[in-house]
Amino acid sequence: MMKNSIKNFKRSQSFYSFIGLALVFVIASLIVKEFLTFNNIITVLRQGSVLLILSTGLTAVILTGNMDLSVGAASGLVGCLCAQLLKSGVPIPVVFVIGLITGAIIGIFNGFLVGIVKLPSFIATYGTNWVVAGLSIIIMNGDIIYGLPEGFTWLGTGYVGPIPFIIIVALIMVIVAYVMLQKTTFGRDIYAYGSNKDAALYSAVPIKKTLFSAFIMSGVTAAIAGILMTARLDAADSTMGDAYGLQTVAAVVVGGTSMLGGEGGITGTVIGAILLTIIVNVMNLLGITSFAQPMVVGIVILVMVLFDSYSRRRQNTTVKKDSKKSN
Amino acid sequence: MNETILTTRGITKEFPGVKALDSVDFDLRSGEVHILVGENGAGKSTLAKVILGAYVPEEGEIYLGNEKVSFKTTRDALSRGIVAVYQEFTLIPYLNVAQNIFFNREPRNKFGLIDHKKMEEDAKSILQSLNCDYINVKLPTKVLSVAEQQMVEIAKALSFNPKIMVFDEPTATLSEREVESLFERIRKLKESGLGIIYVSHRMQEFKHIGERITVLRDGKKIGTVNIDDVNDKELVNMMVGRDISQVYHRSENKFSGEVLRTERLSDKNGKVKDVSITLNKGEIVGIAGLVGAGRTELARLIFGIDPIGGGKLFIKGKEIKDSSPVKIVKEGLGMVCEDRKRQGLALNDSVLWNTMAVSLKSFFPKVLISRKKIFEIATDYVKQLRVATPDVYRACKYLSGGNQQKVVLAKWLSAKTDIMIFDEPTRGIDVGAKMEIYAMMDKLAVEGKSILMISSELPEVIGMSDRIYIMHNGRIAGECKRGELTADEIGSKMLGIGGDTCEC
Amino acid sequence: MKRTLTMAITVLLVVAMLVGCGQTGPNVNPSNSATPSTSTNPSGSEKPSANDYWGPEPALEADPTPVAVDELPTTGIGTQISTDIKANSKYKIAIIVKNTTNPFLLKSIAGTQKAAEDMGFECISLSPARQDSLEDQVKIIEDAIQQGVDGIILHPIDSNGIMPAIRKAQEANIPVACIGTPAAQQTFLRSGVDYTATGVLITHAVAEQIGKKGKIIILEGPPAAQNAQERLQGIQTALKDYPEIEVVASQTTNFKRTEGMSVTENLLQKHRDIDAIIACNDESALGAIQALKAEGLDGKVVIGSFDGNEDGSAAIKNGQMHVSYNTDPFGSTYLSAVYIVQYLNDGTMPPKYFVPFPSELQNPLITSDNIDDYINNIAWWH
Amino acid sequence: MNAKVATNNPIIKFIKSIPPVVWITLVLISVFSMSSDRYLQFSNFSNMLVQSVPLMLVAFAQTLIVLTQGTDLSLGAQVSFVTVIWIYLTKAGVPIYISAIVAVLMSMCVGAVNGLIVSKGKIPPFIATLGMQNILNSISLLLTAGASIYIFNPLFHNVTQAKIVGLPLTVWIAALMFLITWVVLYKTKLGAQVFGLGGNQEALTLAGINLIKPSIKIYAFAGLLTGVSGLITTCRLESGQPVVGAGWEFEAVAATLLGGTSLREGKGGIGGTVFGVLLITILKNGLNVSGVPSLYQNAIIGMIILMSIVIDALARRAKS
Repeated sequence: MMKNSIKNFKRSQSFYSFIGLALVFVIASLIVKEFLTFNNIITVLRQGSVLLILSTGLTAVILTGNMDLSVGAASGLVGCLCAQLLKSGVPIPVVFVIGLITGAIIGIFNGFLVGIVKLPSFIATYGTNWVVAGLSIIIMNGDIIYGLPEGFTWLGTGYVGPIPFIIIVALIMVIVAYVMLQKTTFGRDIYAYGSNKDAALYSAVPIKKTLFSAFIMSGVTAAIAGILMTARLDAADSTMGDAYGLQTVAAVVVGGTSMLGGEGGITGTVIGAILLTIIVNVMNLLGITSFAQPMVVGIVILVMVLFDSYSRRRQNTTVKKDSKKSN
Repeated sequence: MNETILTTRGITKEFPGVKALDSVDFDLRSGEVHILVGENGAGKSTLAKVILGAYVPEEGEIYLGNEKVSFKTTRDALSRGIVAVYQEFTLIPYLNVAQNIFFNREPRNKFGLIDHKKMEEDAKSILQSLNCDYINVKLPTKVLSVAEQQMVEIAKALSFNPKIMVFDEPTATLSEREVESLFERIRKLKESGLGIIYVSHRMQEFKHIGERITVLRDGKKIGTVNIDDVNDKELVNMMVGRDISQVYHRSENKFSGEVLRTERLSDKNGKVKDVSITLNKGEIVGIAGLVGAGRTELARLIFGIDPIGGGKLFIKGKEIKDSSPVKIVKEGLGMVCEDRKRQGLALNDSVLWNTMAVSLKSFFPKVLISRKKIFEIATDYVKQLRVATPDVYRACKYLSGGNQQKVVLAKWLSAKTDIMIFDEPTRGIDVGAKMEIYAMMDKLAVEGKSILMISSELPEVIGMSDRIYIMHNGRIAGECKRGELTADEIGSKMLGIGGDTCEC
Repeated sequence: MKRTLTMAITVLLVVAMLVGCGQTGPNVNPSNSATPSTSTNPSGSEKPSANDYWGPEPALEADPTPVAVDELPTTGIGTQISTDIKANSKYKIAIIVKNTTNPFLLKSIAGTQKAAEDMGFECISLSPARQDSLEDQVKIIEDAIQQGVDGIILHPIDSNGIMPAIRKAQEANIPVACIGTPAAQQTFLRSGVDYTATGVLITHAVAEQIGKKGKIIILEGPPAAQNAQERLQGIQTALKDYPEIEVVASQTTNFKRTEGMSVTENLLQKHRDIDAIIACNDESALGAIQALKAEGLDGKVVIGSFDGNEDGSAAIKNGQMHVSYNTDPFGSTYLSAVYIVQYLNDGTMPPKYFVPFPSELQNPLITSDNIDDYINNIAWWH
Repeated sequence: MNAKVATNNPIIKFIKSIPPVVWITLVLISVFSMSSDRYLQFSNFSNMLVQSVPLMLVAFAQTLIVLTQGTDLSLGAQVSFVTVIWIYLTKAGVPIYISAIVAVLMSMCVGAVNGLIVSKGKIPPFIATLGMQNILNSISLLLTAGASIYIFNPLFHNVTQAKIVGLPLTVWIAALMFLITWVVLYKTKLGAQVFGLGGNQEALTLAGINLIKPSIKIYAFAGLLTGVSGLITTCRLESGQPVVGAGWEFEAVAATLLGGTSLREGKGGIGGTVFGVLLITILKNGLNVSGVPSLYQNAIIGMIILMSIVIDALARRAKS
């Protein structure tokens, strides 16, 4: 069984992303001496947490062959909403529940546009992104909120032993998402939907429910990310989630999850998210000018995806070869 | 007339580890239809592709007349007048008929821009020569029927002024009437002196159209025979290489109790009208009809894909309302659907997950799944059905049609549904696999499962069914027990002609 | 083949360009002499036209002799600003900002609205739908001209890029007052701060605090945001006076707290021994404070920043931040509105092109010394 | 042919054939005209036309790409890139017209590289162009050191102020680019290939057509359109702006979709895109002119565009 899972891992796309990550890791530790310190690793993980959490939910959506461009804005909206509620004295647990419900509602809205109205998810979620970002501006009234209750900010800044709590949350989210996608029938429904929606329908997969669940999962993880982001910053402003939108997509795709759906998974996403975080960390440590940073990120995205596409094709031809053999 | 226009000598094509073609000789005369048959993987498509220039053989020569040629690409072959009509349509949905026929070879006007007028006129004249002038050349091909699209595809091939045409399974998606009109056109083409290579699985087609048959097996040529000199059984022997005493074997079986009943069932689009049928335990019921008669729509209606428009549906005596596949499968009904590649399988996904697609929830009612157990279950079914795959992790797209269909069967067997709808269960698969599927159906019936089989291949319906409903234009046009009606009688009912006015 | 050739040529051109990039300079600004002279006032009305102030020379330098406080038509600063002047008729004045996600800009709007209440004119507030989009801001100005506004108070996204739109306003005889970032050429009025100057001032304050030597980190604003670039320039200029101060890192934080935090976290891995951080706005500084707190370094690093916003003030009060700069958006727009109303009433021009906002005429630096007074009496964010 | 569907009344038939985007645009215009008496003036419409030109050209480019079943996220960055390159080269002493041509050529090269990566590398266009967007952003920022760059040249002013037969020159340029795009799309081999790439890629492969060449050409042509858009933007802003085009690519997708081009199957054309862009421009202009507080504008614009897309989708479904 162990051998089998190693073989499976090698076969999966995340294997190549893993090699990419390992390569970047080795290079980083060679050229930046501060990279491989406990503190820095913790820093990288801490910074990657929000991206990681966002990507777990998005992975579910992309696995169905859809796209969710609204995750960044959704996390921003939930963060803003929570901050406003906390400011007006609503107790923390209630705020959590409202935040998660808001995330779920955004997910349901996306699911409705994609599953019922049948808009292409790309444009539907972009529309949602636009509206949700607009709502954050309205909620915040353009302001920035500071000074949230300590019990709340501890989520973002607190430690359990030497490990920041936020990393633990991210880890839990990753495990939950992994189990959901890989070890449950629900996860298989998502893969089935993404591999071939019609076949899923004919195989009695509840396809609407699956699609909605994927978007809700994405909405809820965005909500959790939003809450943690706000807690970590001890502040909320209406644009704080914007930058995460496309970055999250990049993390998932760099991790080897196919944009056509049905292929990939959480393992790759974790690798992708950490890879992107490490690159920014290393560039900061090296003092690379901020103007050049997008270029490096862009090149890394292109190289990883090109490599992924190449390896996929190579795998296809080798499999074709042995299936000829077996005939 | 009738001189040999194409000859291949000793064509050998190797893929790593396998000889796809082993020293194959083949010849084609002008004005003949030469049929190429063989099981999947026998090399017939490979041979066609070598002739079309898509594959370059390792050994062997191709002669056009007396001239030796070697094709490196399809363009080389095209320039020598060899064109293909593919099974999967190569039309572009939102370009019109004329644009599709002259795609990438559009006539230009003096400004170097596309001359739409000339293009449309040329397209019209080609369609006219095919007796298809009812097709409007200005319509996007998306809105045409499948048969019309096929004609456009042939017109496109003809626009190259070919000497040799290769048809690769052209009838797979056509109804019987459409097949007939296609054959009429092929005959016309043949008369005009074209040489035609026709790759097909369907044995009953050959007689209508072909002159000679070349049978391939395992990359080797078994023989070329005149069509009139050989009967079905001999042909099957040549293809499969073993003696098959009976293609359609049915065991003695008793039926008991009704498991499925529809009462005046209709859909919302008027494709299915007032259909009342019953299915008993242990029974195989065939539904015969032309493509477009509403058979597949009926299946979709019963399976809960489309909403019920009127009438009632009972499964095991229980009325089903607001049906959905999820609900229907819970009631124990499964469906092997018509379009294996689009609806039956997730081609990119592995044999394992395709096998488990329906049954996962019944094996793991507690949500969490165990990979080890899944592996065991899937491997078990793969072995049981003799699916030819090195392991269950192989993606389905790499399997042959017959093996893919076996995976679809495995999916429903593992789900242990006791009522099955089989929609065109043997379409596009080779004889060997076909017989295995028939045997499986028989076994299921003996085990007390019930099967509703939809097919446009009459011999199959007649050979396998205990009872047959004949559908025409969305309605049930007739019903008969096993052996009650002849193929011709059923055929005329399918066409909407009453049994008494049968034109035999 | 042809395409390959085209590509090759273009690649050559790119190379040529990159080589040429080393030698730019001779004709940096070939334009000044050629500027068309449109400064005449064709209408010939008795009141001086706003166009008169649009001269050929870009007037970006701050006037060395500021307008005295008692010469201003207003009294007080921050939210306490007021005036006696009333509008003669219901003028329509537009306040056009860069985005609606920044408290600073919202207070700019609030300042204008207060002025509208006090003086009796109609205030409309506009902002690009796409945050910080220059193209959208230009469209908004064009739309405002269509709408027939009488005056525009503008927070330009970019000095140069905004000029064509400003010129259109001037052609329509609409006075344009720029806050903060000035337009490339002189307009009716410029108020707010000289960002370069604020950069210099804050840097001096920080340098003094760390004893004119040590290691510092600069947290830059968004690339391509002009005000951020000007602040950075100011900081860099001032640092030339302190040869013993070493800038160990200078990275963008996009004016955002999140990024201020993550960038600082990263940099602290390498540079734990820094003495000061200069952040280009309070938000990024607050992010940096969060990061320092997490590393247990808060209070040990001198932090200088800009804006004097609410949270920033709190940080100064509890000793986490050393100095910030009161940019008073509220007072700046209020003052601009007063000058525009004066002009619309009777053609009175502002005494100078650049009239800094009132607080700069007092002490704009906020430190622990004056923080209570600032929070209680002066702050623009109340 | 379609005797059953065709109504006898040609007027009703005509009205039915008008896509929803036109109706929505007309509704918006009538709503906004109520809020301000200056709205319905010719000058305001001329103003809106001028404002819509840069996005219009980007939207034409996006339409072409969408027809091939892709989306180009680098289009906005290409616009910024062109504005920067033009000013940068001119500043470096290259004659202004030549630098303009070079800038457009470079944007075409960027497009060609996109096309190459997408077709040869077989990467989803979304992610390939996302990478390119990042790279172009960096180049623009590095060349300008993060600020805008500026030269004085009367050309800019002349371009934006010139009028031909009452309409601004830039509007005529847009019309010309529309015509060129239309000819390319419907009158050349490349156009047929665009529909081919979007409709049935396998068909192209089977027909022995190399997918790489047409992809490169299409993306390069998109680069030409964004290049011209960049030039016009430069003239409008009289400066090189390293981030000016940020987000245009998405608005262009919205406009394309509003115009009836399908993201899925290579269906549609650039005619509708014109209305898609006008809708967005009219919406933004109208909210400004009618004085809706800017705080609410973002959400309102997003909502109306999303609603328009939903209405359009539903109307189309009802039709078929």
